[in-house]
Amino acid sequence: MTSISTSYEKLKKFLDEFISGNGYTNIMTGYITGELQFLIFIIVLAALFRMFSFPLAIIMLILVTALALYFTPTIIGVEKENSNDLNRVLYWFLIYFAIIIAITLWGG
Amino acid sequence: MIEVTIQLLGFIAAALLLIIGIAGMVFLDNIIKKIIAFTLLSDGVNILLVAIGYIEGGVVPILLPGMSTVEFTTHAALVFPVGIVLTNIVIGVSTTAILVALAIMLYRRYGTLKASVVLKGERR
Amino acid sequence: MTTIPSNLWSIPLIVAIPLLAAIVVNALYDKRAIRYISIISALLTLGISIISPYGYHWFTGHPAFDPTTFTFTFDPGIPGFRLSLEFFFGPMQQIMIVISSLILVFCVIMATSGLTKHQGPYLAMIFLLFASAAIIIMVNDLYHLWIAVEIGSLIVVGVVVGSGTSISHKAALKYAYFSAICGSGLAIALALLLGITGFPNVSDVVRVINIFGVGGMETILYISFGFFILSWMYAGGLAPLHPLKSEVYGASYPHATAVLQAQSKLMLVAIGIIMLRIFGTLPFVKEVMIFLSIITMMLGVVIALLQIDFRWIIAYLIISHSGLVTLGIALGTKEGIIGGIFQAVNDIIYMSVLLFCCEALYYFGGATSTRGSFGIAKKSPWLCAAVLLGAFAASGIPPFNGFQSEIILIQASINAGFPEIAVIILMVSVTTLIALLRAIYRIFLKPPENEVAANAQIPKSITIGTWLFIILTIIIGVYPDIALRFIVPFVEGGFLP
Amino acid sequence: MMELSSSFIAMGYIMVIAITVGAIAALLQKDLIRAAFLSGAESIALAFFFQALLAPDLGLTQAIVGTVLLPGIIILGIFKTRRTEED
Repeated sequence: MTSISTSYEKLKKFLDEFISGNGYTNIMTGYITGELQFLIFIIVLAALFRMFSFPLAIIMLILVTALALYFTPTIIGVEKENSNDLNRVLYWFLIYFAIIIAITLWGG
Repeated sequence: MIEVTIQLLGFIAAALLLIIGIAGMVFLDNIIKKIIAFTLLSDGVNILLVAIGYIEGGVVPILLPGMSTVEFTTHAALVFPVGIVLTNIVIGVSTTAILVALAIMLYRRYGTLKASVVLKGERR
Repeated sequence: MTTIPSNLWSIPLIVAIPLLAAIVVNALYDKRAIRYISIISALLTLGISIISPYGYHWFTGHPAFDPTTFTFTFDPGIPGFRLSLEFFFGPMQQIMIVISSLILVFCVIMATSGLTKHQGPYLAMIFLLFASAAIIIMVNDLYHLWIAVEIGSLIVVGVVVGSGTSISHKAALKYAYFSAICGSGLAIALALLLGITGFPNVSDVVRVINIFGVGGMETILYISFGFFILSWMYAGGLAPLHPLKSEVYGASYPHATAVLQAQSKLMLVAIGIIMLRIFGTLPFVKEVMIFLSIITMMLGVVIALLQIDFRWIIAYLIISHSGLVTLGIALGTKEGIIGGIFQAVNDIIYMSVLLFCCEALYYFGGATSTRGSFGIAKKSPWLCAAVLLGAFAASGIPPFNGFQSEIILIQASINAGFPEIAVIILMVSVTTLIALLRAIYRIFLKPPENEVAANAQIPKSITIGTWLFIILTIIIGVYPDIALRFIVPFVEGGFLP
Repeated sequence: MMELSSSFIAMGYIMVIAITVGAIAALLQKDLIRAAFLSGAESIALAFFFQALLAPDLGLTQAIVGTVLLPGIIILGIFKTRRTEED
């Protein structure tokens, strides 16, 4: 986990790149909106964990907020993960099959 | 110790074929190889379905002359999986044909059959 | 209560007319007559689905077995075990099929009015796509469910290939590849359910599970659910398999995408309700479905913000809004299911408006990129008005239909005890507006920098289609009962009358 | 009866081994035509297995489709593209 000063530096660097114009392409508004939306989505999603247990949800919320702020800008990673590369989709697919096999073995 | 029956062997063959097929589809790079792996996967599903319908000591589900209805209904293997599998074989053939046709089209454009080159994600 | 017809004449016709049209159109290949034949058969399908009564049709014609009296019966009112393959045409099925055949009519007219040349096989694919959608919404047995999913995905591949660029070939190959895996998975799920219960009919499966229990077979039921979810994800384009479906939407012609998205919404509703009926009593099932739909909404709308092409923005928004549809079904309450199905109807309508406007942009030389600015508002102000109204409808602004279904969904999620989901739905609708307006501003409203075709003639069919669907959005938005009176009886009646 | 079922099981073992070996060998070939033929051989074993699992009609269908039609389609594709796998 990072201290406040380094996360401040990260945020400043991120903003500087936006302002100086060599951060992203010509659709900066889309990127900034997407970034903010994604962070808030993740935080709300973490809050939804109270469906399983309430204390776990609070821990999740704090953890996810800290991690999301640490890893900003996350949108680049999101975009990369959402590429339509066959191998990337197959990766999710393999994880899914692993879950099904795990259920099988766990249930006996 | 589990008693070995032909049904259990069917399940084992199905599991092996499913694992080999999935592994081939995911890890092999050549598109034609991926298609062959798909036919193996489809075979695995077929044999799983037929093995579920198998009855130990049963008979082929065809009403032969001289067989009473009660004997037939208690001993015949399930017919419904056979219907599914027959459809699955036909669908498998058509899927394979479509996949091969698309592979030919993409080969003409890109000059290679490597999935990691042809089917790479693009930044839009 | 009036008697329900047990061998309805219209169900085979709704399936058979598109199939016959596909065969005829494919055989004619390049003749002019295919235009008239295809339009007439699309209109016939629309008419039959409007005037048809409600009822069952049993293929293979075997009667039901009544376990209480040990007799065979054709009466649908008796909860017996069906031995044949069952189709049901009810109010929900009616509104879904009417809306999608309306889209089919306009899609066929647009496809034949001159973008491509060899359109016989292409039109055949579109008809088969509609047929698979109609089958899957009416189906009540697992065998036809699986057939429709398999055939439907192969046909999607065919439609995408019809667009004929290299990116659509790639999208088609990927989709076909996954259809192979996921179709096999659905077959396994079906086989496991068959092994547990011994019946292919969905109502019988539900009845057997409710009466006799699963008796230590929960694990097998969970595995079956896992494979069902897999086919749900890929047939409807849910996360994390959504890149496949969004690529399919973006790579095909917009008029074909209109039918494609209608088909995948119908698939989502049909498979979702069947899953809810079979597995709804198991723990963790609804939670898994809710998480899937929330992640789909979120990723779809965020990725839509990053796109630089109007087609791809719409493609990802369709993904995101199918998350809304599944959310309603996944909540599992009556209100939620009403909201989900209503959202599916509204979604099909307003996305068609946007897609038809996108099709019109092709007549300005394909000016769909947000990199340039084309100033199309000056050349065609009515098109600009239409796309703005479509964007407002998509983002749930009050006089339009998106608002009505989203308010039901929000209320349902609050009543189910998840206010966070309500927040997410609101954010999705706002972000939809941002993503669309960004593209609309660049393409339509900004003063032109790039040259486009000076006086392009938009075909009348596109204009009529767009405005007809806009009027539909407003009518349903003002009087939601028009659509709700089809959907509510379906849900209140315990899914089947 | 006992004799028959035990010989069936022995056949089943052979078929499982044949299917597995055929499948793995088909996927490990560098020469794609050989891979297509090996998948056909795997299909023959599968057809016999269907016979043992009380589905003789499926055995016939699988024998025709799996050994003639599918390898035929794949070989057609290989002739239109290239025969060996590139590195």
